[in-house]
Amino acid sequence: MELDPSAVQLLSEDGTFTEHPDYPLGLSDADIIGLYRRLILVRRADVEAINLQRQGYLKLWGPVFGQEAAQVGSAAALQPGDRAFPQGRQFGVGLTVGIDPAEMLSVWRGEIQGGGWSVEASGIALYTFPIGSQAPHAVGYGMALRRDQKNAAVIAYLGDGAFGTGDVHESLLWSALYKSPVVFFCENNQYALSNPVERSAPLPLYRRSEGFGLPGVQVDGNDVLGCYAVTARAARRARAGEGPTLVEALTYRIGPHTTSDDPDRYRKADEVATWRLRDPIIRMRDFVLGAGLVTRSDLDAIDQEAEVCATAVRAACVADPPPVQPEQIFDHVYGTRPQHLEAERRAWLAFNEETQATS
Amino acid sequence: MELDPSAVQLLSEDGTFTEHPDYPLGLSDADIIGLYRRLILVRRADVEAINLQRQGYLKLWGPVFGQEAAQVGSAAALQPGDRAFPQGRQFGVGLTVGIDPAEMLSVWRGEIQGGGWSVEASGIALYTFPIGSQAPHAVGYGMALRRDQKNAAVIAYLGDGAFGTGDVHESLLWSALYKSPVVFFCENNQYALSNPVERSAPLPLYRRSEGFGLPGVQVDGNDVLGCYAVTARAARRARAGEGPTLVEALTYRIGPHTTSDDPDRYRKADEVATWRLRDPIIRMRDFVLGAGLVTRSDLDAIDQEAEVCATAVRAACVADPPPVQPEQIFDHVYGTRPQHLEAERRAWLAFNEETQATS
Amino acid sequence: MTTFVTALNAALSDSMKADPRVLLMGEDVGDLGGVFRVTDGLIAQFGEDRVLNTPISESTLVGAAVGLAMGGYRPVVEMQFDSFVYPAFAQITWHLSRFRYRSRGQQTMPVVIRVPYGGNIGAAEHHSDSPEAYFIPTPGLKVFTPSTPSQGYALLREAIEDDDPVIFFEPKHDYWVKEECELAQREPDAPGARIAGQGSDLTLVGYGPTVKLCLAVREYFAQEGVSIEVLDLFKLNPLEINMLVGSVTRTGRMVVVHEAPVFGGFGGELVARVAGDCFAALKAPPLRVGAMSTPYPAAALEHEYLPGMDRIVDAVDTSLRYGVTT
Amino acid sequence: MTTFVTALNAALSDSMKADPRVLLMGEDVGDLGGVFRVTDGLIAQFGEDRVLNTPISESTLVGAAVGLAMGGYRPVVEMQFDSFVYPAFAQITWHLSRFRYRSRGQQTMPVVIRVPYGGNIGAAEHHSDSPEAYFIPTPGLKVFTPSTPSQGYALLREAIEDDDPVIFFEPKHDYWVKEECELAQREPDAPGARIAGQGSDLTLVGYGPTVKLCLAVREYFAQEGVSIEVLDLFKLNPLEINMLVGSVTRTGRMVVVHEAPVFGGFGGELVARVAGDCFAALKAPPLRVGAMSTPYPAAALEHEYLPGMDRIVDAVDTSLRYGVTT
Ligand SMILES: Cc1ncc(C[n+]2csc(CCOP(=O)(O)OP(=O)(O)O)c2C)c(N)n1
Ligand SMILES: Cc1ncc(C[n+]2csc(CCOP(=O)(O)OP(=O)(O)O)c2C)c(N)n1
Ligand SMILES: [Mg+2]
Ligand SMILES: [Mg+2]
Repeated sequence: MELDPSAVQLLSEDGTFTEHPDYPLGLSDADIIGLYRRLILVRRADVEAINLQRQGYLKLWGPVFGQEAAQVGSAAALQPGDRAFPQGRQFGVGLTVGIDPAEMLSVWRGEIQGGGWSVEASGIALYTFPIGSQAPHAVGYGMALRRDQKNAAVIAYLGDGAFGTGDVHESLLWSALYKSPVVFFCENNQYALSNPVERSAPLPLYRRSEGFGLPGVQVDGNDVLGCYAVTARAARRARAGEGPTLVEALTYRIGPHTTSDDPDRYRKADEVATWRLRDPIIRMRDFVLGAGLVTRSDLDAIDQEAEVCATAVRAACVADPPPVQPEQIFDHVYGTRPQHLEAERRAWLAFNEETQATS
Repeated sequence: MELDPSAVQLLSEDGTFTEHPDYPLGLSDADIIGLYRRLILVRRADVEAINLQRQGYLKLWGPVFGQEAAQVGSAAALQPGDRAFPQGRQFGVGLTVGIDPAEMLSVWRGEIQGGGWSVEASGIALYTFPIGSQAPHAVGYGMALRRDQKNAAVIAYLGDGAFGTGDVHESLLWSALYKSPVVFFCENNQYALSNPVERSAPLPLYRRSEGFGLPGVQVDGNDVLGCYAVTARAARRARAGEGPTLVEALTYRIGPHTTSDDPDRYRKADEVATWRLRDPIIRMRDFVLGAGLVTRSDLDAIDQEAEVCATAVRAACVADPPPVQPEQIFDHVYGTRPQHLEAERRAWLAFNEETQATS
Repeated sequence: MTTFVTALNAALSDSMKADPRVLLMGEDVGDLGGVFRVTDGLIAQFGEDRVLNTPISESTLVGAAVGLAMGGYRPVVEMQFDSFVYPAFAQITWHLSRFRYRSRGQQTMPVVIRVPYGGNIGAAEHHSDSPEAYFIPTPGLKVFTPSTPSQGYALLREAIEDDDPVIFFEPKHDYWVKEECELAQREPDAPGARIAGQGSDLTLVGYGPTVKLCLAVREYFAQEGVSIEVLDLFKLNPLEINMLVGSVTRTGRMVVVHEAPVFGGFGGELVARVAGDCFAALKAPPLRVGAMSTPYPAAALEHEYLPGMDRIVDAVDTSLRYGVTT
Repeated sequence: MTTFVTALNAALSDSMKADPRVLLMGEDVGDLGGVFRVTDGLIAQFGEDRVLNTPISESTLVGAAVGLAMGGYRPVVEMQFDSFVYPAFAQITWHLSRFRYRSRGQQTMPVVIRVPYGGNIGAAEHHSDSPEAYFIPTPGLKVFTPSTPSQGYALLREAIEDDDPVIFFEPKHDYWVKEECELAQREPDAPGARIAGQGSDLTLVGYGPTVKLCLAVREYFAQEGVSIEVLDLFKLNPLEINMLVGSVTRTGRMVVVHEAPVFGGFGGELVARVAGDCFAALKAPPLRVGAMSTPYPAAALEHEYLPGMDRIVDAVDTSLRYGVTT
């Protein structure tokens, strides 16, 4: 799938920057370097996670490889008070806002459900594995923000596959009706597991919102500056009470769906090769170097920082997991434990004591 | 809500007929008179049903009053082999294809579930009370027709309220992807029970299909000729394998949602008065008379026929209901009755025998 | 005299007055006041900002309530009829019920889903279901169902004040039942059941719409000198097991009555509890009386289909006569 | 040697060969062959026309299958994981299960919904549920679950040939379990349960993934001279009540094991049946062993959460020792 003629692109494949009249970038040099730095961190941490999974330290991993610009660019547009609702692949979003990568990996280590970070502190809601089902949460949360006149925005990350679900469409409708300040950010990586987007969407996805009365815009999802500028504008609109926007970032999932996947079964190597050439990081490096924002040694320093980050991620994951406290199974089901659950807990404790006594 | 400037109208409020370049009517005089006749029958039978409900012969009734043109016009476009999927208000659709009105009322008498007519013989599927949920059935049935190369069309009747549901949106998507020969016929009567369409749809509903890659068209729902022509074209397209269409027929529900409803709670009398003036029957009468297709005595004869029909409906409904055979509760749950159900049936029979013996 | 509808309406109104974060959402809950008028007058009183008349999108109705709860609100959602909660099943089961657990206590879910349920009103298809068995098994979700107007008032207020999500089943057949009562809140730690009538020979367990039937059966047997204890379970999850077990241990006999079909119904859980915890005390097999295990039939057949007094009396008789040779 | 996956794959392939009206539909069932490879190779064999790789729209996946069935097809639908069937709950409960009834036999619904279910695979949230209790109460719907590859083959073929809708739960933890077996169809009137191991002291009831555990427990007790009968319920609805009641009447003791949480689980129905129909024969309270009545926890905790051999042995012990003073 190729970009729509109307798509926004600030940074072309060869690293040339062009202003867009409707989507001003408005970033300082330091900000731009910051975006590059995050791309590198995300790429490196993601590679580390893939390796960690191969080595058995993670149960599963859903790689970000290729989608860094979409995640970093959009998340960089978040401001304090905003809230993002990820699906399951938005590792780069969490890293961009500064969540400790180890906290995002604990789910994949099988240690906890949902997520290991503070939602309030980070502004990033927990993972949502049932596809599309976070969209109504985003709309409702946005309704709350609007009622409280918080002038904050919500961003709902949705895969291309999520546009098959009823929930996403009901949410588009509700967001328009209640002017919920949501940016629906479609990370179109062209596959929903094995299903190519051509098989799930008759038209480019940004157009899906038209009939609901929401503006839709497509952006080059491998252009971190474009993703930033388009999301920032949609978020400004949302914060100003002007309503929701659908943003489609067209990118590509270079890696497998997850580490359990075998993409060779359903897609051609040359397609992947084509998209490797459109790597979001290469063009950004060409740009920051070419524009003289950084020197090669600055880049080396960033690579070095990424190594440090990866080492820390590895250390956190290969460390013995915190001792399992099976009793916590019984906690946080309800505010007060019901009689049947308390009975199960007691029986379980008694049983464990007995087993220990006899062994 | 007023018609969109793009809306198709063949017959204006004052009964003037204008050809539409894209929607040729292609009906003989006899066909046109037939449409008028059906409008009258439906109006009269509907009034009778309202009365029957008031008098306690029906448990509930959902009046068609005001929507006759949308139902008659669209249903007249059906051909043998086509299939319609009604919601719950499509009495006029059934009457148009010739279902015995009493068979459509037996549900409202509380005698049976689903519908009292033969689906195969009539081409009309059973009522579907959960809003929007028949849309996927229509899509799937259309997929079957297409696989069997039947060159037939499916029409899914959907209220304006149905466009709040996920099912309808998933169905729009699937119909486009699988080229299912469906005409989504939105009978926009401007209310979903008490909710005005302005509160449920940010844009005219015919536009909802755009982002899914389906054509959408609005037609004056009080213009029976327009409804026929637009539906006929969409159905031809479907039969020819060219895919689905969304048709929005803008009409108005003059009566209450059902006989249990109290519309004065949520809408103004003057709005109703305005729409009464746009009565679909008056303009059609003006047209058929003005064009010299009928004489006044022809019209009287049709009115007379409608009286006969109403009398028959009344007779069928006031007649003692067929004796209840409680044992049928246990039939048609499964092909073979499971042990638990057979045990319940036996216990029930034994209990009834016992009760009869002691009484 | 208070009807169920006015009691519930008062509970909503009083809760909204007590806490500005309480919102109402649902189809036709605005100017119409809901098809059963439970929200009558509330939009006039509290405005469109707090009473949201929504499109027909039950999944997002619950999903948006989840989001509003994340934003600090306490949404009370109305489903128009029992079976129309089904499109929200995924949002309820995936999300609403689990947030406290998956966030390890970070995020509570103070959402109430009101569902008019049950039959016996001559309604069309899909308007008479008793779907409690679809929700009771879900950990993290509470399931309440009142049997009288005053209980309805107290229980709904409690549900709204609860930080856990509650699915609140209202016996729609009894919406217009009248009671001479005062509407008052209870202790927040009100148990989940009450002895609606004491007795010693058999425990008759009902909830929601079947409690009145159980009480009538109790009267009937009282005249024959048989003493029946009626237990009204107004919370199905969390279940007041201790009271149930205590009663059946005393009486030695149990009959459970619900409107849902017997097969797979909640009666199974209740019998299993009793069979496990009162085994030695049981004098007869615990019995279940419910609807037939078939889809809800047409109105003309619903009286045969639903458990009526006659079938309950028969089951009680069977239990009382068990082991007695005549 | 046949795995569960290859047995199910063969059942699909053979059914498609036997009847051109059989279609497969689901997410990733095409070139990928499904995430568990149950549909591996079928798109190559039967073409895109008969193996439909659908968007992520579970509600319409079932709804369109309803429509295809109306058009004379026999769709076999795959859900990717257990909890992803939830968006289809409304279509299943409102429609799929009811068409025979509401059309008074005019319209049957030969649709199979395949659902990989159960835990113990170290998966992320929402990928390990045992949702059978949400479907068993629905009249008109059948619920099957095989426990071995050869049973899986026969049962899936039967389900596809059945004119009634079947929700077919596949124990995903056992997908790669191997069995030396021949794949063959059974008699169409095969009962819904089998005695997987005879015994006389206690009836241990399992289904799907717990049958192997039950058999292991049987072995364990056999070495202690205790004779346990293992009942494998491969149909949960319709339930083979006669065999269950017969077995427990003989042994006088029952323990039910399922992976779903105990509270509100299907074990309640089984205990209630036995408490009702085997009352006089019962020597001990019928017991249930299942997951804790909490949401499915993180993988690190799932072994504590799920019923394991140790907890089953303990329950059997409790039952056997009941009333025996030591
Ligand atoms: C409701 C639901 N159905 C099916 C699945 C199984 N599943 C997990 S990821 C996935 C594909 C998602 O594709 P997309 O939305 O494009 O996100 P991506 O994985 O490409 O980031 C599917 C089908 C699911 N998680 N939820
Ligand atoms: C899923 C679902 N939710 C709620 C209802 C209750 N209900 C019955 S009719 C109706 C309004 C339907 O409006 P519309 O689709 O416009 O059809 P109309 O009645 O105007 O013909 C509602 C909300 C229902 N039947 N199904
Ligand atoms: Mg994708
Ligand atoms: Mg309407």
